[in-house]
Amino acid sequence: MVRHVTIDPITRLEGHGKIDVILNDEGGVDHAYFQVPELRGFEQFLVGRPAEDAAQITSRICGVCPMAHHMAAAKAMDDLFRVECAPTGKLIREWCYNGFTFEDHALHFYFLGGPDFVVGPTAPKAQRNILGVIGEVGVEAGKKVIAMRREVREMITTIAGKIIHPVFGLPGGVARRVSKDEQKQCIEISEHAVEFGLFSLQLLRDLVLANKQYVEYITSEGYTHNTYYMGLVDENNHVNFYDGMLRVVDPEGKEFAKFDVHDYIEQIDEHVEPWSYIKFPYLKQVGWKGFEEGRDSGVFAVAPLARLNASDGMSTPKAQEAFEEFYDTLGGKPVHHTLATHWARLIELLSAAEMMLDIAKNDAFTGEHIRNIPTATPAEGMGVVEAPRGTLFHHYQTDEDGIITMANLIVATQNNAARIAMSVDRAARTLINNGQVDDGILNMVEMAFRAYDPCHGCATHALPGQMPLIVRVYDANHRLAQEIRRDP
Amino acid sequence: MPDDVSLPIAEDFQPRIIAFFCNWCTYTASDLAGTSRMTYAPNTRVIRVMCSGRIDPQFVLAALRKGADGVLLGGCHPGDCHYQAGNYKCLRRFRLLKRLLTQLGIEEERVRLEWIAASEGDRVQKVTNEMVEQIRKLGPLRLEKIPTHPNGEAAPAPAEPMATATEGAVS
Amino acid sequence: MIMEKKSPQEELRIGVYVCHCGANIASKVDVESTRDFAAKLPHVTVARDYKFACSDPGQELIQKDIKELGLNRVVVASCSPQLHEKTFRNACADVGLSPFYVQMANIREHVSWVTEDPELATRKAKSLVAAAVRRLAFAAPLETKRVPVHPDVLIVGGGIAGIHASLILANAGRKVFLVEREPTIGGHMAQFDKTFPTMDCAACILTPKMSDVKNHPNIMMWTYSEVEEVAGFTGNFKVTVRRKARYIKEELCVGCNDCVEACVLKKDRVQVPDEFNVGLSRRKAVYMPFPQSTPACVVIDPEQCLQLMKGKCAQTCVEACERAAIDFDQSDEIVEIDVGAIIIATGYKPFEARRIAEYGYGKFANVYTTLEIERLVNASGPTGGELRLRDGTTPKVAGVIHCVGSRDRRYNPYCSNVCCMGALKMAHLIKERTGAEVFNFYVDMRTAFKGYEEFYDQILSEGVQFVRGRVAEVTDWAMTDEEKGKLVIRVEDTLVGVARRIPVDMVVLAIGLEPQADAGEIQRKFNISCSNEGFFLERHPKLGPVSTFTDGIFLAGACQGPKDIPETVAQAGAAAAEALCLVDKGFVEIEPNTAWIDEEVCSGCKTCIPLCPFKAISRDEEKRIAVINEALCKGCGTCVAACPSGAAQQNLFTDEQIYEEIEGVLSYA
Amino acid sequence: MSKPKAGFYWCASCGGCEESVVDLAEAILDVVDAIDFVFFPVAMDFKREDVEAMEDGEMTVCFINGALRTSEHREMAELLRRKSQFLIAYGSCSYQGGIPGLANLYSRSQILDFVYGGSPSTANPEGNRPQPHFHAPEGDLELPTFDSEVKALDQVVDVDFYLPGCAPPPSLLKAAVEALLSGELPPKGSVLAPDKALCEDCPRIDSKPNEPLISEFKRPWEIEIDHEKCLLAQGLLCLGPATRSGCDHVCINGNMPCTGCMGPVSRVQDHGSAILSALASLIDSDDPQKIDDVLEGIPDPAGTFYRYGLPHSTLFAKCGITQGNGET
Repeated sequence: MVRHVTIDPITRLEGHGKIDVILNDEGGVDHAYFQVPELRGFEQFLVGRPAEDAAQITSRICGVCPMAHHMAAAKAMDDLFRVECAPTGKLIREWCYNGFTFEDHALHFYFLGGPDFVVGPTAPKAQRNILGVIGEVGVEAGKKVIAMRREVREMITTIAGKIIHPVFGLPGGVARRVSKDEQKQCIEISEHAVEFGLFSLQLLRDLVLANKQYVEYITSEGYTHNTYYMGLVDENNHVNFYDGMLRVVDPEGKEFAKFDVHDYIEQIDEHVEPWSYIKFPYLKQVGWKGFEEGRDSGVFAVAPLARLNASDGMSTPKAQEAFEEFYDTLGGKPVHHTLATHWARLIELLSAAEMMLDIAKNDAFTGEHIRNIPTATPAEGMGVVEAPRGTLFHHYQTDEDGIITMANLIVATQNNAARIAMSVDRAARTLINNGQVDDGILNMVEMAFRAYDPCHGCATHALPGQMPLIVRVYDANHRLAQEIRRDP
Repeated sequence: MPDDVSLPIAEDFQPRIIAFFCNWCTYTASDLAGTSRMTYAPNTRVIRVMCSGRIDPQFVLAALRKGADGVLLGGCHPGDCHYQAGNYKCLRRFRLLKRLLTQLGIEEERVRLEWIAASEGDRVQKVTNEMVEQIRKLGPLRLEKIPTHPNGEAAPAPAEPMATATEGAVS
Repeated sequence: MIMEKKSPQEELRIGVYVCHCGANIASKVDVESTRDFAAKLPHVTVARDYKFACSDPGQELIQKDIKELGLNRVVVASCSPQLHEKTFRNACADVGLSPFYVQMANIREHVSWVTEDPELATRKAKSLVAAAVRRLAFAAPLETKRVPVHPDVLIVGGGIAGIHASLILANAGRKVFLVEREPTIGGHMAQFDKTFPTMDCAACILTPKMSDVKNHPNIMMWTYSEVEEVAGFTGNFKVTVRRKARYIKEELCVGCNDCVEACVLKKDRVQVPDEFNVGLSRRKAVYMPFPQSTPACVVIDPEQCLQLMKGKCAQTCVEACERAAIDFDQSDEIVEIDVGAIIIATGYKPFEARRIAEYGYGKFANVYTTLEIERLVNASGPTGGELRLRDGTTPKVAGVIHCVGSRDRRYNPYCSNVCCMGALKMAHLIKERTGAEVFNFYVDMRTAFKGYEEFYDQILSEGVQFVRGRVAEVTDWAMTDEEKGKLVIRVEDTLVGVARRIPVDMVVLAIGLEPQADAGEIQRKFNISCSNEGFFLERHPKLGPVSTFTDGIFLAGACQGPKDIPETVAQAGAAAAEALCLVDKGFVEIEPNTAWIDEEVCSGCKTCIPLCPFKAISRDEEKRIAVINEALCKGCGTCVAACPSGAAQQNLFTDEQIYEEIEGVLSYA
Repeated sequence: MSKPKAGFYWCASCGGCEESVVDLAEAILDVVDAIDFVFFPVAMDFKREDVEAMEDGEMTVCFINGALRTSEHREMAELLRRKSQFLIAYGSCSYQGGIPGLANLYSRSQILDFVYGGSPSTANPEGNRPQPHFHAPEGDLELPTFDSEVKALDQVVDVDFYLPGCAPPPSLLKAAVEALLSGELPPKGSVLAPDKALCEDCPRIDSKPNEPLISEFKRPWEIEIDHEKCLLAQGLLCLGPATRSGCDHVCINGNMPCTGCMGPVSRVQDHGSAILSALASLIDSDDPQKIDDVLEGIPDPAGTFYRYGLPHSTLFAKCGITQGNGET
């Protein structure tokens, strides 16, 4: 009798995850454990480094969202050296940041999470990738995706120094000015980006929303959790990726808390489990009640779906329309269906594109004064941004020379860890019965967390490493009874 | 190579010290120590360079990596360099190298810079004996044993929370 | 990444020769086991030990192996390369092996002579041999560079050493610059009255040589001048000389001394002690050091001259000078000269007798130094040659104390070499001039050279009394009536074994010789070395007595150590010969240890450019990389160690060679 | 005829190296035409079994990025070594240990103590620590453990070529692939990038004085950084003089100094001490005190000079098949 199912490791996410499904004697799921098996200790070896290097060192936590870490650190540096970011510097940061959010969301939709929908969850494995997507949407559209990302990333490279591990962020602003010519290019690219955003949403409508089966997945119990949601919002409680206040809404969608990054310690604690390297953040004011949903459990979610749930809308018109369409279709706020995250992501993608355009058109974008030189003695600084995968906290303490003495990072996927664990458990319970385990089911289990676009590289500040999915089924005596591949 | 290819490191530990001496002052001084029959500890191995300015920090690290327990740099007194200023370049590098080594947890005494003039055979004797004694106290340099705090003092051997065979302190 | 090691093409055949150096090495280092160890090292074709590798048979042995065994590399484990590297390089070159395929392992100076434990000594020797063998793998057959030599010679110091050396070189047709800081040449010898052992008059033998110097067409005699700075290297020195303002037009002055007569500084107390007469007389602001001064030209002391100090003076001297030679507007002149060789003959400083308080010099009027007596007995001296006490009376009893400041741990541990003979000369002169009874107080009588012992005998026969014992004290505290008004010399007569008190009228201190006060400064300027007591260090006590560690710079006279006149003159001759053979050869062979830039690797980062003290590195704007001017490079290797690309390399000291050496010594430490 | 087979695997990497492949953009389609990717976890669902099933040397080339710290990394490295004719260390981590290699400055216990204890946001009253073996009520759970230190690839398996950069410039990847396809390969052990330091093609080299003496080191936030002038000449710690070029000096274009991700040129054994020597030699003082004052401007020599290469540094290098320290 099958007792123990291992999915190790999970593919097409940045980072390393592991799922253990343990069955009971009836073949039902006893518990599915979602494990993250690595740790790198960035926080430790940041100690002794000059504070300004944190922006470049922490970006190496994740090569997929280096900009998020770079920017969170840069904002923490502003705070640390008690210097306002120069307005032009802020615009330059924001253009790059929205550009990054845009292309990263595109990466996930078309390369990582998308295939499940665009190609189909049970499609042959050789097609469940970008090439499959291209096959589905046509080479022209495929090239369009690639070209779009290239354009944005090349532009960011020019402005930020590098796209993979940027260098431009400094306390008080950025290192490099934007020329008038570059501004023109930025405007052009931003315009393409907006079109691309609309194109992608249309693609979603045509290929996913039009497909009854997929919509069922999205709304099915297996992919639904009533939890708290957190995200950055601007002064109008609209979604903002770069800056703002942190807003938390309860499972009914009512504002539960709104706080400044400096209060994160009051709001968030990290719970430790002996079976995973990842720590599980929860709302301190509610408390840790285990992997439970509902308003009495401190478990909360971040990332696109959460950001939409935690906000009152988008700050840009086209995205706002999409926002409304989203909630109308799915029955109002908040939406608890994990798989709706993919849709939310495309709405953010469009919003990011629109913001890029606004910024690029701003005359101050090419200003001379890009950075304020700090004069204060550094001591402690915190910074927060909305990484594509959710809220990202950087917190540093230094000596008077600005040498780091303490670094604490709470990263996007980590904030989702508890909910991901629950999703996986729930998906497994729903999908696996009588010990019947097959690849299709397992991929759908995987979809449960892939929706979060989890980055365990980030989450554990660990060393991501990917392996094909293998399922090992153990009998009652833990002897390997059967090995299943996720083959068609 | 013969079988007795390396010093027994044991109760009577013989430190291995590589000395880079400049041709004009310090090397000559150690020749003078010889002609004056000043006996001193047999633990140094002198490598002659024309000027202390030729001493590349890479040599120092290589020596330590290859098994030296200490490295002694010798040059002409400030102002006396046969090449006018090579010894100052050596000094500049040494000051920075020191900072690096300290940060990496290598004890101060293991790398030393001395100005020794051609006539100071006795200083070669004194400095060598001194250094050998200091390093004898420190014991052999085991690079594997060096995890460090940024401030440089060696980290305490960690009580590993995760009991697995392979674990040890990081170095 | 791993550095690619360019291993030599041809198969290595290394011969290792372990030298016994008689017992010098063999008594500590087990040469046989070292030989056997070497024999087992990779690429070693043959390993031998030999009694004296540097001997002809030793060298022939090596040459034979090169020819018969086809050796292409040679390791000689013997003494310091400073000593015999050239010897073995030449030996190999003679049989067609590149001299730079020879590697020395210094197992004498660095091992056998400094190590107590034979077992550890052998260990050390082996590791040095191992290193030498490994290093050779990366040796290259370099070309020795030849650099033309400037034919002129600079001689620093116009004492008898400098004078003699100048004349030899000038007579050999070389142009000589003789730089003397005093207003006249002659040095200490000019102050002497007589010279031992022959007692011929110092002036009589010296002044002719002085005027020869003055008149020699090949000699530029620059008195009242000092070397400011020395740049360059053997064969091509650039020397900056400061010619101090004399305030006299040297070419016009004939030394008539009318100006001296005319100088307004009349009264003794406004005049200053006369240096030449060691303060026994006084001189005016304008003066001629002594009658035979060379050049015969007065000088004005700016510290004394009212005109120069206060800007107002009757300027009687100017009136007095018919040749209008006086020029108050003169100022120091800086001259730059190029020379191929330099001889340093800066002499010595007499021991300061005041330092030994118990001898009462400076406290008791009638305690003199030998130098003072020289002046007092000299016909042109302050008393016109009359030897009188300060009160004008003639001494009846005199005591001459030897070893004053010499062979005395409190002052100078060394023997000043000349004082014994000098003291005997004193005894003789005092007796001769005053008929006084003379006691000589000596520790050991050192009269080791030609005619010296005979001179000692002569003095003995003249009835001078010799008391063996170091004088404890000179005191005016009389214990008996006969001691009243006298100076009492307290001494233990070690021959008789009794303490004695000897009352005398005059005490003469035979003061020793010390390095010049500014010897350290000279050492720095010329980049040579000093021995511990501060005299300049010769390259080798036996084989290089007049050479220094800086090629092209030689030593003559007492600046290298206490010497009397005969020895000084001999050494001056030797130094002149060495300098002559350098400049006559016309070129110097430069050790080809110069640095070069690997164009393939240099990024043109400019790091090396400011590091070169010889401005040998510049940027090739075409290739946008650094280039080293080999002619200017002196081979210090500073740029090599600083190059962040490893593009700069130094011949004979490549990175590979040094890494091999490091691994070599550690492979068997 | 069949296309050459290739693999692209990540050990302990941040994913940036994968992104750098994606950044081939349109060119990636040509690459996919020319090469048959038989193992590429980030993009495709092929499995370890598929690799194990291959003949030894069946893959023409395999690119491995990321440093190595777990037994799993080592196993995969060894497996892929066996299965490929050419093994290429891809990216700074695989080449020299990379930024995660800075962890070698600390012991694992120091790391764990902070993460699960010291961190201000951690609530861990029970003092829980992740356990390699955990007995959950429903059954046993396993976590992999990892090595005491971070290693570079050539400290575990034999490496044919190195492709440096954090992340490697797509242009170099493209060139490498072309070289592999054409078979025109440099000697084994070569770094597939220009063998000259960054100053070579630095757009600011002409603004660097011919005598670039240093009287003060500045930290980038302390000054207005001139957009044209040599950064070293502005007092910023730029590792360009000691760091391999080939990165199109993107950081310099971003008006920030080079931090050395491309590693040293081939004649340099130890990147950190090479730049150390160059910079220190240029300090414009002979007075020990003044020299020290200038050096205060380099608060973190180890983290600065060995930012990407601590595990590969002369002092910290771990013995392996190839030691990057001239030990051959």
